[in-house]
Amino acid sequence: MDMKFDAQAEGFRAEVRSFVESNLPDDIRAKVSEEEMILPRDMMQRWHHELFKQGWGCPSWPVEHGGAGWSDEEHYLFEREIALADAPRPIPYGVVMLAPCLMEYGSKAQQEKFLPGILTGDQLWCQGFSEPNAGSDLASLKCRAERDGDHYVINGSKTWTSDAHVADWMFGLFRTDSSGRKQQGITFLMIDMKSEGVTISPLENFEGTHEVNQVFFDNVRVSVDNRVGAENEGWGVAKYLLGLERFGTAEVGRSLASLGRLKTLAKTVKVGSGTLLNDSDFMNEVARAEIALRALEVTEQRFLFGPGGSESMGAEASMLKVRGTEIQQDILELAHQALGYHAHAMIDVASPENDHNPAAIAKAHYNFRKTSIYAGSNEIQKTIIAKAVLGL
Amino acid sequence: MDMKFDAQAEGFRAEVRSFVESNLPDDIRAKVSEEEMILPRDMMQRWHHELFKQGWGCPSWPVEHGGAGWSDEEHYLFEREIALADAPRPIPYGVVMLAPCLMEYGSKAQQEKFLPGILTGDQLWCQGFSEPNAGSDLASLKCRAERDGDHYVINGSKTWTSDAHVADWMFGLFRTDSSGRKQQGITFLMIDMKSEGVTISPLENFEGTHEVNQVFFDNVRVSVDNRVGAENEGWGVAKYLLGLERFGTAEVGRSLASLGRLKTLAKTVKVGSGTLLNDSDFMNEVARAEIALRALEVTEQRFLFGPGGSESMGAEASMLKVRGTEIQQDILELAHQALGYHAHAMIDVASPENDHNPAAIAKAHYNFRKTSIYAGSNEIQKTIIAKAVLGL
Amino acid sequence: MNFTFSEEQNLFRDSIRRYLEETYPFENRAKTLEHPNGYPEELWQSLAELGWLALPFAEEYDGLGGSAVDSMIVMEEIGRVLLVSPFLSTVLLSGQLIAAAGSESQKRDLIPQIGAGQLKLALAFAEANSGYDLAHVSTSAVKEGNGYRLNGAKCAVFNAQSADIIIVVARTSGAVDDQEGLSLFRLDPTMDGLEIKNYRTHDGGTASDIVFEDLFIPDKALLGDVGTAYPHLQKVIDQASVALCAEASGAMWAISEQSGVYFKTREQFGQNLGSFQALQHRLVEVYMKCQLSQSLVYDAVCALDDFDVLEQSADGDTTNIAQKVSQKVSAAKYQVGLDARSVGQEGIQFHGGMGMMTELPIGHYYKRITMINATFGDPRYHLKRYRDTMCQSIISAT
Amino acid sequence: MNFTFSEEQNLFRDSIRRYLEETYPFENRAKTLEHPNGYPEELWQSLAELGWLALPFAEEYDGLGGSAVDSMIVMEEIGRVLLVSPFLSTVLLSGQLIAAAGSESQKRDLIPQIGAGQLKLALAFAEANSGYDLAHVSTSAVKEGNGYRLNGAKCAVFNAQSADIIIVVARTSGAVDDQEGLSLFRLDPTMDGLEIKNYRTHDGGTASDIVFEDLFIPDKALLGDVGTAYPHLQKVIDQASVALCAEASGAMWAISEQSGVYFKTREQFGQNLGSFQALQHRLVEVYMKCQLSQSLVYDAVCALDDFDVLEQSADGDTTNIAQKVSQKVSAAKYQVGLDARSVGQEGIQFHGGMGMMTELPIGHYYKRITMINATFGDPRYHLKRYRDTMCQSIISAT
Repeated sequence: MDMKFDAQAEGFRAEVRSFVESNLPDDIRAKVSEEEMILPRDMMQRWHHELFKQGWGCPSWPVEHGGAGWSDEEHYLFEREIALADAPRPIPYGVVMLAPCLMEYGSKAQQEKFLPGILTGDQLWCQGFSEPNAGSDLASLKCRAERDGDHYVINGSKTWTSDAHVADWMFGLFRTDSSGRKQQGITFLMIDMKSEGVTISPLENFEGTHEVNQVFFDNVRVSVDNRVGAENEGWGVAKYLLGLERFGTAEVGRSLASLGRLKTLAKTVKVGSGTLLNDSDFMNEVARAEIALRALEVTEQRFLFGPGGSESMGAEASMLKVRGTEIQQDILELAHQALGYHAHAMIDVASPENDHNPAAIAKAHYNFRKTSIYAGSNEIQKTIIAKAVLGL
Repeated sequence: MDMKFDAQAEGFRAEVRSFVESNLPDDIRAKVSEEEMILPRDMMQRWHHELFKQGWGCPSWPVEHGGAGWSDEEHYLFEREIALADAPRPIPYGVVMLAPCLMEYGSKAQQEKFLPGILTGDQLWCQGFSEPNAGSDLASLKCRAERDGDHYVINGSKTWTSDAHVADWMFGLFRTDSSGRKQQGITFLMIDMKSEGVTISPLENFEGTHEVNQVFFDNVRVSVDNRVGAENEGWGVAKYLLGLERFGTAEVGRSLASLGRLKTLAKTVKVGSGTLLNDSDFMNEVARAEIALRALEVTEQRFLFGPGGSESMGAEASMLKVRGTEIQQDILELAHQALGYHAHAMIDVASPENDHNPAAIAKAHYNFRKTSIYAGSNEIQKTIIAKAVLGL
Repeated sequence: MNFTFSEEQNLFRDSIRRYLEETYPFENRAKTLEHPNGYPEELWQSLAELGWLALPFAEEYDGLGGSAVDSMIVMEEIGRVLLVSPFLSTVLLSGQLIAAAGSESQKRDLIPQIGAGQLKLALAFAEANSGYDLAHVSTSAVKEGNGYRLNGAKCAVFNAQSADIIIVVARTSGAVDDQEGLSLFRLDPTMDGLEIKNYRTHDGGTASDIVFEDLFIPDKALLGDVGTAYPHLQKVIDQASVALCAEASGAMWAISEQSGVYFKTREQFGQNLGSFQALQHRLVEVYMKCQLSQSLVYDAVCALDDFDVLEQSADGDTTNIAQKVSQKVSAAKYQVGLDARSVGQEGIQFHGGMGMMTELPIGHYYKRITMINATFGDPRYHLKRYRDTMCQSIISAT
Repeated sequence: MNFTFSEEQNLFRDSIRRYLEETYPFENRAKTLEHPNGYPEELWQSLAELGWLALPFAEEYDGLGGSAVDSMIVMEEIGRVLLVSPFLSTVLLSGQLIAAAGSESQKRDLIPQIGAGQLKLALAFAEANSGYDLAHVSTSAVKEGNGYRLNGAKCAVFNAQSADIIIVVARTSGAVDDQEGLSLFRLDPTMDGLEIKNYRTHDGGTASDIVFEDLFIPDKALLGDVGTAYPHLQKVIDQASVALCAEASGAMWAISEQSGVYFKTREQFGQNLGSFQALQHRLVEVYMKCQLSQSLVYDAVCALDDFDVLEQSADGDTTNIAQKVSQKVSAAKYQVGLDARSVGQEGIQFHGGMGMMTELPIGHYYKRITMINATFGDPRYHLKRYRDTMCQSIISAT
């Protein structure tokens, strides 16, 4: 048992750190440091382009497709450094999700058509899974794709679709057969967002941001060439896709960055003649959060670098998502509480000597309530653990 | 809305207080102040006799049977003062449970036979409900009572039977018919504990006390005269019985007494040059417990003295049991934590200037883990609230 | 002991609820918030007509002589519908402060106008570094000729933007944390030299940060006696804290009820959400928190009313009673704040993706609850305040 | 980075587990505890033969040179089966303290005997008023002729009753809370004038309260150098704290697994308990706590081992590193303590009435967990210790 990274890995870490320091644009860093998860298209692409030039655009891909050929440790350290430096998360839907699916299930033609644009970041994707009546119970989705010659005709809608308003393409699950079990009869299709009949309706979060959308399909025609896997067998593709994320579901790097900001805040916020650092009750909670985060961090490392390595990680990974989001929410909530009366303001009312923005802190606190809901709610994750790990 | 008791009620309170002060034997007070719930037969009877002489032995009974004819406020204040003064709880099985059932369902002969002994406290009872495979799921009980002329012949066992080792009689539920729904075919019988074929096997709690028993029945013959209600209709009697307890499930009075001891402990336990009172983290938890207890106290009062009075209290009462036991456990656990290294000792190691007994505090902490399990586990209570109050 | 509302109180609550249901449905919220102050002017006149604005004041100032219980009823209903208005600022903060600290002529002048809806007020007490400590006032008012020279800054002055008068807490003597030496001044928000930065708050209201730089104000701006503001301020903030607890309690019940409805109608995996036992037990926790928080609101409200009676009879020392009342206020503000936060978070989680959407009330309840916690002290602050008093009484107990 | 145990370590764990399963089944517990010291003497000889007693010591003292990871393995297995023995007292407390603070000749004399199972020791450090502060020592040792005069009292001296030697922490100089001025003395428990009160502990072990009244002890009883004990004591208690965390972690996993088995076999309402979703989610919480606590144990154990390496290389200042190690120890002792408590309580609750019975292990795990929390600092104490260090580093960070 050895919890230290070796010299080679530490060298790699230093390389990543210095790359990010030199190449991450200030405006993007500032946005991410305010806990913005969903960036404007322009920012996503500018940053991805920097990474692409370095050969790090899609590092997890096989080398023949443009991947970096890193070890698990290198992947881990890359994501960690990216997160600590307030660089954007990897582009999720194209790079992390669709591309590996295409490599596994896609035709040669599909791979040639789509992978290059994803690699360069010129082509952005969104994911069409959830529907108004199919959230946690994804398999009960109803948005229809009816076969019409060598096309599917899509009618219905998808909802809570992140990035639909910035994406060029959507991949998604559609109902092609309703006769059997609900997991059957689902087909995985790719849709050009500029197709006729696609309408994107923005959904506003209660704190005022627009991150997700409802996407309506009115007789949208999609060529069968854009189907991944066989007809009615999309559920298998989706399961493969949802099992891909080994790194990062715990978001430890982000939370470390947020915790760092929280500590700075405690040092900065003046209360009476001192600062919040003198408030032992508040600092107890910061300490509690830091310890919880460290426990999560080591747990993730144990899963990744234990016997069997990351390949052996199964449903245990669900706990990384559950605790990871709980801790994120906890830290951001504490930051909001630290503001005292400044917590009310929807504009930046901080005094000039402080470098925090109360309005952004409040917004992050509210907005991050979503993290325990999205990507498989924490309740769903617990049920997965109960069944797959505990055998209940 | 008025949260004060009127002058008459306060006068009554003073009367009870002074009565208990003059008449509660020191040895009994000491036992109860160490959080002993189940007292030796002798203590139960000595204290009950004091109350009986005062006309307060079975105050909740109708006056014609020897009750005190008190108002809800007077009942409430009586139980509060009894608890605050570390007097024993009312004798549960005979006085509080069986007697009202006999008044509702029993024959004149049964009432004449049993009520006088219960009233004087000469006759002690225990309750035979739970079985090894019928705990939370009480209706699945299997202990058989087969009809043989004008007798029932009982075979099987009852478990977690408090007081079986001190009781003269047991009332309980027995299976007389297995053909229908499990709630049907249950009969309510009263059994002389000295009957042939009754064996009492003590069960030891993990902290070493003997409070409960398993009671075995080997062809025990019970006259049909000792049946309450009709054959196969015991479930209705039991439901009536279990719905009787309006006062006291929250155990607010006891917890107030325990909290008072906890505060004294905080003032007494020396840590460094001060006492635990200087430990703001510890005192935060005491404050938290005190506030939670006050919330529970007022909630109970609202249920008892709100519109409709105590008669209108329904399944809401389940929350009094849930929170009441949580708070009890919390307070006793804090007391144990307050002891530091003295927490280890199974004997009284306190220095003579302290009047607390570490061994008793530890024992109470451990033993009170049962309170969230017995009398309908807190999980069962929550399910009751979910269905009966929230309509889920 | 009884927890029954009087018939009058029941009628009053019914009238409030009916009025708010009719005129303030959640569907109109987004539109209503577009008003620059977060509410339409006609609302204020309606509240005056309904008697809210005169509610807590003595009859001699054209008030209705309402009790803390009456104010609680209003605030609970406000909490249910997320009403944005300067009711708290004008009536329960500024109005009550004038009633407590003002001279007889000031009361006669101002309170009837408040009750009639002719005057809106804001109270400037918090400062950037004050935390939740009311005595921490560094804004100074130095006597100069026939007036005072004001220097300093106030933050989070709720509803200053729509106020006709701003009451400022300033230090006329003593060190920055002293309870002694605080005075109250009434300011005209339109006066020259007042630097006001207005902003919207997360719960749909408005607040302002205000800077005073060598601002001269005349003697007649002084409210009540010089240097004696603290105990009045403390008492009024305690009362207003309980009012906020009642508002939070109203919001909690609404969340609990709406979650129950959602559980009964929303299907996942072919079942109502409400049939999943893990969710059932969590909604039961929410329900229990609503009940327990409600109880502490009642406890504090009754303590306020009893204290008022005691104070009016005025025999004996009331300091000890005042401290006990403050302790009950802190108990409520702590527990209600904590429970409301947790109920709000559970409410969002229960609603899944829908819980994040602006078109459902659930997230707005959570924002309001969060803002209530950041007003007059958050749960941590009040637990500490409670604890300190508790430890004092343990020490002084024999 | 890797979390794989070496093959040797895996074999070691297997041998421990097999031995304990065979010789220490829970069914025999009540009987075993009837031994006056809570364990049979032959157990100690077996542990010596299995190599436990020489495990952490350097090879030059006939030790096996085991790491903190190796000790963790033993303690996890001890935790699973609730083994009562003086292993911690003798090996990890007293033995390690001799190894850290003793003179060369004392080490050569004592450590091989410990490893061979010929010597059992107990460490007397806590006092009635010390709380969990190691520096709070009022027991005094005053120089007198060719020895010291001891006055004071120690409490909760674990396993003193079966010890051949008791090591006493006493103050040879300084004020009652000073870290400077603490010394170690070895005492023969049978010596005249030692007032020992033995008692059983709730987890089946033994402890003693000891009073020294003008007790004269010769110079040669001094262990190591006079007045320098604190840093050694601090370090050894940190190591032993992590060992207790490992023991608690072993107990937590056992509770989690046994609860899982109970859930799959116990029926209520015609279903396995494990099919009730509310219980499922709660067992998942228990499982997650086991994992997370385990991680902090690993974190602290690796920090101890790394520190040992750093200290042996001994270039540069180790104070800063020592503080970081202590912080990790507190993180583990806090979180494991809190989680173990909650897992223990849930375990009892999951088992219903059976959970209260002495014939099931579940309540005994809870008692041991509670005692672990009351040893070397409870979660509250360690959170405070962690917090204070954290605040220091926030202040010193630029």
